[in-house]
Amino acid sequence: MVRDIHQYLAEFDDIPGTRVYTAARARQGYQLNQFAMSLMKDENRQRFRADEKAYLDEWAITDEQKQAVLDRDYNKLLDLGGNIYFLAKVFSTDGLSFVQAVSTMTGMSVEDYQAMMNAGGRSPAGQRSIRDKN
Amino acid sequence: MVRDIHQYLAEFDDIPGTRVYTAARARQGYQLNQFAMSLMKDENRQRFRADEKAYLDEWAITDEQKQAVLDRDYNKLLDLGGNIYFLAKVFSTDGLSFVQAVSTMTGMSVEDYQAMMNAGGRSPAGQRSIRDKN
Amino acid sequence: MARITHGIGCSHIPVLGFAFDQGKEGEDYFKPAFDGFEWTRDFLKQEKPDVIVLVYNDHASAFDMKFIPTFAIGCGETYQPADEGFGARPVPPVPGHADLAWHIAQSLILDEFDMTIINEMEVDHGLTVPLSMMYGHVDEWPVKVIPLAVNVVTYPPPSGNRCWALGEAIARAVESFPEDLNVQVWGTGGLSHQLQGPRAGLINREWDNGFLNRLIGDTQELRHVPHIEYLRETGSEGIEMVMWLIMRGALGKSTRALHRHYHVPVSNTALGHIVLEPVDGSVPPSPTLEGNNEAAQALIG
Amino acid sequence: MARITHGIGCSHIPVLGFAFDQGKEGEDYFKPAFDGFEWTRDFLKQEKPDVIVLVYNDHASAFDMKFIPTFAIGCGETYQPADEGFGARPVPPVPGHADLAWHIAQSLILDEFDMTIINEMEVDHGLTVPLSMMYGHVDEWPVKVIPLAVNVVTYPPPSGNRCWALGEAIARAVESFPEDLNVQVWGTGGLSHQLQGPRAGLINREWDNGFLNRLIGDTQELRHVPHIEYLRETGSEGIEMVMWLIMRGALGKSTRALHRHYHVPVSNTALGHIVLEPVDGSVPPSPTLEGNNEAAQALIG
Ligand SMILES: [Fe+3]
Ligand SMILES: [Fe+3]
Repeated sequence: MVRDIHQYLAEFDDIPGTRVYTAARARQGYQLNQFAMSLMKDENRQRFRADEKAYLDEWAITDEQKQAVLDRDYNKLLDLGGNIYFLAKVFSTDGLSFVQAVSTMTGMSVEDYQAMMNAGGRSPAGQRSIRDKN
Repeated sequence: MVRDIHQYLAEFDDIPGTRVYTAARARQGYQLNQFAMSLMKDENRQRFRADEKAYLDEWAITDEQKQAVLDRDYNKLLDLGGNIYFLAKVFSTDGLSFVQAVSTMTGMSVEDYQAMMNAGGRSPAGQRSIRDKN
Repeated sequence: MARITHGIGCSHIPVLGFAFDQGKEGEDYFKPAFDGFEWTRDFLKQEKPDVIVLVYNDHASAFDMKFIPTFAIGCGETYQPADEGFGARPVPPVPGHADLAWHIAQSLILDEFDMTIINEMEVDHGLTVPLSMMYGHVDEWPVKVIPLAVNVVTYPPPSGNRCWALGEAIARAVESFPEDLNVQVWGTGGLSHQLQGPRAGLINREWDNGFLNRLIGDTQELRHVPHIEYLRETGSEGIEMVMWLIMRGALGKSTRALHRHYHVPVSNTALGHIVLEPVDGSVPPSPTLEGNNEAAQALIG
Repeated sequence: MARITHGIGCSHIPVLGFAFDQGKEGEDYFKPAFDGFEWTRDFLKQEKPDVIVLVYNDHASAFDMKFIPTFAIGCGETYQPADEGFGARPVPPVPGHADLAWHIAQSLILDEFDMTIINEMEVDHGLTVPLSMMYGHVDEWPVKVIPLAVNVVTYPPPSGNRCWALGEAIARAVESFPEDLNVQVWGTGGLSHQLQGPRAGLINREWDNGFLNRLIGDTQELRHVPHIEYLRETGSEGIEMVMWLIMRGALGKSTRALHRHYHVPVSNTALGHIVLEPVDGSVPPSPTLEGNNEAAQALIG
């Protein structure tokens, strides 16, 4: 029984390999996500492509966040408050598909990841709860 | 007993000397109110003051609405979908106070209106309902 | 009188938009996905709905982090497709139905739903991909659309119960619109998928099909599925399924399925699609107190 | 644990902002208005609240017609005063309390309020004039503010009942915040005034005072006052009084008045101001079903 927002949120940390986009993450990643969203405009994409570092320096984001963008380290970006729908503007700018970008977060090659999906996807067995190991 | 939005809205037409800012008015006055709101920026106020007609022509508003702005005919502007909080940006640009601007809608001089307010304001007696004459 | 004739649920997978826009519907990989919509394309040609209340979520396109509305209803005249990072989809602008949209928006607020009214916005794949799947290649959309955007990105999204109740309130609103209109409600997003982190790629065929099952008939079990269950069982983006409950709630007491389709894989996502018809479309009366009537007052003691 | 210690209601009349900014508080016309806040200024100096949940409406400043949120809660770090057509008021930026604001926002959504979360916005006289009245001339505000903006411009605004219920949900949210904070809820706007049309200038001293009376004690009558009554009795802008009901709802079962002030005229408006203390601050338990608990399920049969 969920009594308040604390109890509601507490369970989110029990999901293996998953960051739920809570207020805490939304606050940490606010400017990072706003940066990503700016890439919806073609002129911004062109400026970003021309000099990624210079474009990133226009935003009030941390050096760690900047480096993670430069590295296209999406797991790191999630840890630093990025949200995947915002970050999608970055990998779309790179011309990557969702499958290509998403696979980089799983530790699998694109081919292996694609093969897993073609075989029906990742099974939820053992992936539901860290605590309950189910 | 209010069964739906039609019944809810129908009563609004029964209030003497009052236009309630319903969806119908909001739709009619959409661009007019957006124009008014643009005057929150000083650069826009300066451009508007320099050539009111030219500034108005940049907006997708009707000729009738433009003329009513030029005339500062606030009752007309309300009839054409203006909302008083948006229109306030116009009379603030003119340097008018709420009392000065509001008085122009009542058919009273500023002095008479101010005197009425100082004496306790307009009585609601006879001003509640057209139908019930109370 | 306007009436809700059918409800449609379907995923809104971006890669199907690409495939569609590049004429790849017939390729081996995509064919099974598109084939599942053939029945529905024929059905819509016969049904010719006038308006779709299209429930979807914005994927960081119209709304950035500056403001995050839980429920936003589009009351505008037309909506342009958004540029999501690779140019806007080459599909026609989406025509709104401002009369019905404003009527619904006002009715919902009287019913104590705290709507955000939107007059101008761009719409992303969440809205345009389902339209492409159902209507195919068109020069203009043969239907008007009322976008209903739900926050399922920043936590918490609305509860399943709140979504279902919103659907019921939409049904009451449509019923009180005087014009004779054939209105459908579409719920989009899902089914199971996770686009982020080491667990990405999760698909739960069994849970998804149980979800589809529970949209049919008169069970209201899905009202009570908590967010954590979607997250654990269907992946972080599986939460989008709460939007289908708005569609289901709008169909009233009981439904039957006219068409159903489930396919894995499409990109990272399980594709689900269902066409539902109300059997008994009745919904509870409005609990609103604005009217200050006795029955309503009794409700709050 | 955070706790709601007091509620304050007060008008937010723009001309008092001008008078304040130009040092005219002592002029004959303005003195009676400002004098009514003296008690409260002393009270606040003793009370030193940490945070104010400040309920107000935006007057076409932060929100234009593109989007109209019914309930918007500010979760940002700081808010700049808006330029309402004559330059921004020369008052300090308003510091937010993002931790508590996000906590309340999330709690409200779990409680099935369909909040719009705002991270960046400017705040107009609706928010800054009450702060000036209560805190006087300051280099920085000695309190943090959570802006809660209510749509009372485009019809329909939320019902009185919905506003009261939102206050109750805010009380539940504050109670579950672990930090020890003295929190006040302020409701602003009103009292009777009409700024438009031939009926402009309407003031209803009797109705206004009946309204103030019904904020005190344990009556919940004000929940059921329909919008049309505000419009007929108190002028078109008197509808702003529904915002006071959020403050009143947050104070729970019963209240007493510590200070009360009513003055006509200020500009076009009847100035009302009241300081309330909870006598029994209890509020009903959350009706939310997100937790999927049995009691909650029983509610929907
Ligand atoms: Fe989606
Ligand atoms: Fe106001």
